[in-house]
Amino acid sequence: MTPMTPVPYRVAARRADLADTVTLTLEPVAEPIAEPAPGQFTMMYAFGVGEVPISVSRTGPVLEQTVRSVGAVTRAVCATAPGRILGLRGPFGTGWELDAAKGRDLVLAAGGIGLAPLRPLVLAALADRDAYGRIAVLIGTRTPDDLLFAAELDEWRARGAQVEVTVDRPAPGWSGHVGLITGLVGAADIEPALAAAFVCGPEIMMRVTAQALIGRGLPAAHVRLSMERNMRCGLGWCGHCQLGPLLICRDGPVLPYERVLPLMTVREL
Amino acid sequence: MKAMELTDLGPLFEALHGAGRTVVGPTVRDGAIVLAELSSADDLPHGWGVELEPGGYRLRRRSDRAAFAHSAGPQSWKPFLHRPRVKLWEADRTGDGFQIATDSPDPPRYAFLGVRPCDLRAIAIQDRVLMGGRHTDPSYAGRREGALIIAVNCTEPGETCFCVSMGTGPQAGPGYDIALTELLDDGDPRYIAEIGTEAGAAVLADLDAAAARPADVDRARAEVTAAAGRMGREMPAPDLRDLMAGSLGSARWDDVAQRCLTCGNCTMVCPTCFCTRVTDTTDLTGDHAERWQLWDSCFDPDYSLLHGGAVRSSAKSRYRQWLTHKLGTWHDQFGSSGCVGCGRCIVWCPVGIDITAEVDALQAEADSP
Amino acid sequence: MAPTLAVWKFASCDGCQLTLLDCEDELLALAGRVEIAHFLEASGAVGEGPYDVSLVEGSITTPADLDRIRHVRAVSRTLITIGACATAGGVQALRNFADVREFASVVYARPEYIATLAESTPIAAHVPVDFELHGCPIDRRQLLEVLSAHLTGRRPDVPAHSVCFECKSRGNVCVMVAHGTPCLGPVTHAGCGAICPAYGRGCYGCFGPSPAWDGARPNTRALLPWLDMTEDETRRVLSTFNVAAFREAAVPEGPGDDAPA
Amino acid sequence: MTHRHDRTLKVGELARVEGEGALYVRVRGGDVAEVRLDIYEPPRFFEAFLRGRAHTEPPDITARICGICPVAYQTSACLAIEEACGATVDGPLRDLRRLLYCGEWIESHALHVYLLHAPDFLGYHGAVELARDHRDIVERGLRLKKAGNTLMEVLGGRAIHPVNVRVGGFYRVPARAELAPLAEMLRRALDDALDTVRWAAGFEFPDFVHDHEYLALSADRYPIEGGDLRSGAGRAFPAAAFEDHITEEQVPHSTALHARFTDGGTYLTGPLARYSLNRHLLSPLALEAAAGAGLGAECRNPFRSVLVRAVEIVYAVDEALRLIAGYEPPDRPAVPVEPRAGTGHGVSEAPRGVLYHRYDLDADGLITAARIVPPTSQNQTAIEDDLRRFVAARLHLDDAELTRRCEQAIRNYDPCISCSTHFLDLTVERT
Ligand SMILES: Cc1cc2nc3c(=O)[nH]c(=O)nc-3n(C[C@H](O)[C@H](O)[C@H](O)COP(=O)(O)OP(=O)(O)OC[C@H]3O[C@@H](n4cnc5c(N)ncnc54)[C@H](O)[C@@H]3O)c2cc1C
Ligand code: SF4
Ligand code: SF4
Ligand code: SF4
Repeated sequence: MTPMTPVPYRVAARRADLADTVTLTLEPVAEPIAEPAPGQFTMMYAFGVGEVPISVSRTGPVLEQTVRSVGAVTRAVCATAPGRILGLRGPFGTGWELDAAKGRDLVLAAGGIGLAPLRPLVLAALADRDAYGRIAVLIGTRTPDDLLFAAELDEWRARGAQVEVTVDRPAPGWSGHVGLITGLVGAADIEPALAAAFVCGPEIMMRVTAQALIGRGLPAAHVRLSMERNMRCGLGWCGHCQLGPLLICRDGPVLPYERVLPLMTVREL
Repeated sequence: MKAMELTDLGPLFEALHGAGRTVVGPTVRDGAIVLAELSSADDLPHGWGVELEPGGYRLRRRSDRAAFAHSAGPQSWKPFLHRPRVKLWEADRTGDGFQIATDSPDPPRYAFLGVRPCDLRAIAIQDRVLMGGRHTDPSYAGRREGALIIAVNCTEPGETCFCVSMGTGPQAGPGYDIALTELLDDGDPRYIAEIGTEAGAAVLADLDAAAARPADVDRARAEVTAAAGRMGREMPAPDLRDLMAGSLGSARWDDVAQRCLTCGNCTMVCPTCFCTRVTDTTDLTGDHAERWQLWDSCFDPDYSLLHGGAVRSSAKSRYRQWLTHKLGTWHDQFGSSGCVGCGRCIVWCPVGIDITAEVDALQAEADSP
Repeated sequence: MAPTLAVWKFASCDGCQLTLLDCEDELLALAGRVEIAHFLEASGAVGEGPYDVSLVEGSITTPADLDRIRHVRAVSRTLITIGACATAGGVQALRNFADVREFASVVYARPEYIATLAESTPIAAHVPVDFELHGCPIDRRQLLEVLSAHLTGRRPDVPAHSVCFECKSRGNVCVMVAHGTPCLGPVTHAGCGAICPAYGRGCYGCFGPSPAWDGARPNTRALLPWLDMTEDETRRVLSTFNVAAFREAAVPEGPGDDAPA
Repeated sequence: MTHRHDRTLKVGELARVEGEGALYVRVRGGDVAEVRLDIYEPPRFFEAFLRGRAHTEPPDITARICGICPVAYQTSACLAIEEACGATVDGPLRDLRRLLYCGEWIESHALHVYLLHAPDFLGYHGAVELARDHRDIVERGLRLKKAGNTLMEVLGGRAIHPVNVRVGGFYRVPARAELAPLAEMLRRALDDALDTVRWAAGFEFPDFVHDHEYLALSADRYPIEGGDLRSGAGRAFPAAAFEDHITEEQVPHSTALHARFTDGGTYLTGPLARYSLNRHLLSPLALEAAAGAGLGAECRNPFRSVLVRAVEIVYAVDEALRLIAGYEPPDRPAVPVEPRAGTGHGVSEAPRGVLYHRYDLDADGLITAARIVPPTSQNQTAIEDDLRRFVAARLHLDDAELTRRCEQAIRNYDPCISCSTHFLDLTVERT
C-alpha cells in the first residue's frame, strides 16, 4: 500500500440525478479511507480507465460522490453499476471550515455541478442548525432540467434554509428566477456584515458572485471558494495543480477569496 | 573533524562495492560526461573537461588528470532517485472489481560519487518535495534512504554556472556523507576527504588512509574559495521571489515566447524539477491494468488540462510558469528556491535560452518607470 | 459479439499496417479480442461492414480514392488514421509543392494514363477522423496503446509533447547540444522513443510537428537558426515525410508562438 | 460443366499481397485472351521528387517506398551513391549491412511463408483463421518473424524504416555485447527455421513448372547485400550495366511497364532464381535442409517457392549467427562519402528479388536523376505468362475455384505492389 494505491469501495447505490450526472453511494470493501470533511475530495479510479479528483457530496456514515460525465474517466465512473468496485484515494485538500463561521449567517452559492461539494456543507449546517444564523442557498443552473438535487431542496427549505434557484434559459412552466446567479445575491435573506459565504462553480461565476456578495457588505475575509486544477496525485508531488504559489490539492481546493483573487485575475496562470 | 588524504580512489571503489553498493559517478559516453554505474576508478573521466555555452556543450582534453573538473553534465542525479518511469502498481480484473498488487522490489543501494555542491542542494530540495510533506513518495524515499553521497567540492566552475549567487556552492553544504576536494599536481590527482556522517566515516575508516596534512587542507579550501570568484554567470536581482510575483504581466514573456520551443529540455535536465504525470493503462484483453508515474513538464500542452482545454495554452504562459515557479513560488510551496545555479537549463536548451539573462531582462523591465 | 476491426490502405508503403502484424507477441491476443473483419494484407476473408474500428493508412491521391474514403467513413464507427501519409499526406505530398504533371512525366512513359490528383492530402482533409496516430512509420507500442485504450474506453496515452521529452527520459546525450548535429526533436511529435538521437543522429521529424499547444504549430522558426544549416538544407530537412505539416508549421507569418486570440 | 467459352474473372482486391492489386482474366472462345495483374497502387513519384535532394537522403526517402523491405531500398540506394562518389564500404561495415539485411530476409520471408502463403496450402483465409486450429504453428512463424524484427531493431533502431542506415555505413555501430543476446535469440530461431522447412515440405504442390530465365546477383557468398548480376543462360553484368541489359518498355495492348532483357527475353528474379543460381553457396545447414525437403539443384515450380523461402530463412539465421560470431566493431561507424558529379548504380537482393537503383549526382551531390527498378515490376511479365498457362490448363474449374487458384499462384511470387514505384496506374482500364 502506498499513497498512490486506490482503496476498493463498492458502489452501494447509484442515482442518476441528471442526464449526465450521477450520485454514487460508496461503501468500503475492507479498510475505509479517513472520513472526508465537507469540501474535501478523493481521487476516484475506474478500473483500467483512469483516476480523477471528485469532491464528496455527502460525508459521515454514508459517503456519496456526485459526478458529471464529461470525459473518459467520469463516463466510466458514472456508468459503474451498484455492486461493482471503484478505487478511492484520499481524502485530500482543505475543507470548507464551517466551524469558523459559527454564529454567522451563511450564504452558499453554487453554479452547476458546484452544488455537489456544497451539499455536505448544507447538511452539516442544517444538522447543527442552532449554531448558525440564517442560511441562504443560491443555485445557478443552465436550465431547469439541470437542477441538481432538486428533490432535496424542499427538505432543506423545510429544515430552515432559504433556497433560491436561477436558470440561464427557462423552460415552459418555469416560474422562478432567470439570469445570472449574481441576480440572486440581493434576494439572499441574510445580514451581510454578519455572514460568511461559500462559493463553488466555474471560476468566472465564483468571481462575480464573490464581488456581488462583498458589494452587499459581506466581509471579503469571510468568503471561501473551491478551486479546480488538473490533478494527477492529490499528494502534492505531481505539480499539476499549481495556481501561482498554491498547490490546489494541498492548499485548496477550498481557499479564502482574498488569497485567490489576485491569482484569478492573471490570464493563464 | 579530521580530514584524510586519498591518493587513489581504487580502494574507495573496493570498499563501496564490498559493502554491496552500486557506485554511480561521472564517465564519458557519447561525447559528454554522463552519470552511470562505474565498475572502477578507471571509468572516471580522467583528463576531461568541458566547454559550456548556452545551447552548447563540448568535451575538451585537459592538460592534467583531473576526474572531477568538468561541472554539471547532461543529467543530474535525478534519474537515479526520481526515475523517469516508475510502475506504481498493477491490477487484475476480478468478478466485481479488481485486485491491486504493488510489488516493491528492494531499491538499489547506491553510492553517488562526485555529487557537486549544487546537485547536493538539489537533492535536498527534492527530498523536501517528495519526502518532506504530508505524504512520502515511496519509490523516491527507498532509493534516497539507501544512497551514500560522496560530494566533490567544486574547483572548476563552468561558463554557465552560478551556484554562488544561489548560495549553493562551490563548497558542499550539508547532506553529504563524505566530501572530496580534488588536488591537482603533476600525475594523478589526490583527494582531501572530509567526513559528513557516521556512514561516511565508516567507509573511510576501512580505507586506512592517512590524515590530510594541514597545508593540503588549507590549499583545498583556498581552491574552492577561488572557484567562487570564477563563476561563469551570476543570477541578478536581490529578491527573486518578489521580482517573479511582480512580473506576471511583464512584456518579457512575449519576447521569450518567440524563442522558446516548449520542448521541455530545461525541465528534464533540471535537478529539482519534480513534476510527474500518472497514466493508467490496460493490455489488449482489458483485464490487466497498470499505473505508471512518468516525468512530466509544465511545457507539455496537456499539463494544465481541464475539461474544455488547457489553462496554460500559450508558450508564454508555460515559460512563465517554469521560471516563476523555479525562482518564486517554490519558496511559497517548499520553503526555498527551486534553482541551485547548476546552469544545465542554459546549456541543454537547444536554442540557448539563458535563465539569468531572462531574469536580467525582467529586472530591467521592473526597474524601468 | 467481439468488436470488428478493419484496416484500409490508400497511397502508402504498407509499413504502418505492417506494424499491426509486427505485434508478434500480441497479434493472436488481439485476434481473440476483436474480429479482424477486413485486413487484406492479412486475410482473404472480408467481413461485412459496418466496422467498429477502422485503421486507415495512406493519403488521398486519386479521384477514386476520394470516393473510397467516404465509403470507409460511412462504414466505420471509429476511424483512426495511422501514419504520416494518412495524417499529413506523407512523402508523396512533395508533389503539392511541384507540378504533378511534370512529376508524372519523369516516372512514366505515358503520363496521360495517370489518374492522379494534384495534391496528396491527409484523410482528415476529406472526412472526420476520430484519432490520428502519427509517425512514419507509426510506433508499435503506440498502436497497441491506441487499440487497447479504445477497447477499454479510455484516453490513449499518446502525448503530444516533443521528442526531447522521450530523449531525455531515455538518457540520451543531446546530439544537438553536445555534437552540433541538427535535430528536429524539439519541434517533433513524440512517439518513436527518440530512436535517432539514441543512434547518434538528429531527429528528422518523421512523427511530424508537435503542437506547441493544443492543435497549434510548433515554434519551428525559432529552432532553424540553431540548426546551422543553409537555406536549402533547411528546406530539405523540413520536406520529407510530413512535408505538408512542417511547411505549414514554418510559414513565416505572424508570431511563431503566441496564445490563440 | 462449369466452364463457359467466354468468361471474365476479376479479383477486385488481392488479399495477402503487399500493396493493392487486382487480377483480370478474360477467356474468349475457350482460350485465355488476356491476363493482367492490375496495379492500382496510386503513383507516388519517388523518382521525380528525388531530383534536387542531397546525396545523403535516398536511404531515408526510398525506404518509404516499401514498409516490407525498407532495408533493401536503403542498401541499394547506399550502394548506388557510394559508387557515384567513389567510396567503398567493406569489412565489418559491410558485414553489419549484411547482418541487418538478414533481419529483413528473416522477417519478410517469415511473414510471407506463415501469414501470406501457407494459408493457401492449408485451406485457410489467413493466419488468424489458421491459428484457430494450429496455434503452435502460427506462433512459430511469429517467433521467427520477431527474431528478424529484433535484429533490425537492434541494428537499425526500428524494424520498419530503420534510422541507423546512412550512405557510407551507419550512424552508430553496436558493441559486441549488444549482439550477444541476439545470438541467443537466433540460435532458438534456427530450430524454428528448420522446423519450418520440414513443415513446408509436407505441403501439396501443384504440378507446374515455368521456363523463364533466372536472374540473380552473384557474389562470393549467397547474394544478399550486393554483387553482380548473373543469369541462368550465362549472362553476366555489373549493376552499372543494368540498363544496358534490361529495358522497361510499354508492350502493345498493355499499359504496364514490363521489364525484359534488351534482346527481348523475359526473366524471373527472386528466391527461385537466387536458389537455383547460388545453391552451392548456401551454408551446410541450409543445404542439408534443402536436400531434406526434396529441393534439387534447381527449382522451377513457383509453388515450391514457399519451400525455398523457408530454406533461405535457415540460411539467413545461420548467416546472421556467423556474422555475429565474427563481429569486431569497426573503428568508425561510416566511411566518408564526399559528393562529386557522377552516376552510381546499386543492386541488392530484396527478399523478392533484384532491386536496382541509379542516381545521377551533380558536383554538390544533388540528385539530377533517379531510377528505381523493384523486383515485382521485373517479374510482372513472368507472372502474367505463368498465369496464362496456369489458367489455360484449369479452365474446367468453376469461377470461384479458379479464382482461388489464381490468387494462390500470384502469391507464389510474393508480389510487393507498394514497391511498384512506377507501375502504370490502370484505373483508366478498369472502368
Ligand atoms: C478538487 C476537484 C474536485 C472536483 N469535484 C468534482 C465533482 O465533485 N464532480 C464532478 O463531476 N467533477 C469534479 N471535478 C472535475 C473532474 O475532476 C473532471 O471533470 C475530471 O477530471 C474529468 O476527467 P475525464 O477523464 O472524465 O475528462 P477528460 O476531459 O477526458 O479529461 C482528461 C484528463 O484531464 C484531466 N482533467 C480534465 N478536467 C479536469 C478537471 N476539471 N480537474 C482536474 N483534472 C481534469 C484529468 O487528468 C483527466 O483524466 C473536480 C475537480 C477537482 C480538481
Ligand atoms: S507514414 Fe510512412 S511508414 Fe506509414 S505508410 Fe506512410 S510512408 Fe509508410
Ligand atoms: S537530441 Fe534532439 S530530441 Fe534529443 S534532447 Fe537534443 S534536441 Fe531534443
Ligand atoms: S527521432 Fe525523429 S526522425 Fe527519428 S524516428 Fe523519432 S521522430 Fe522519426
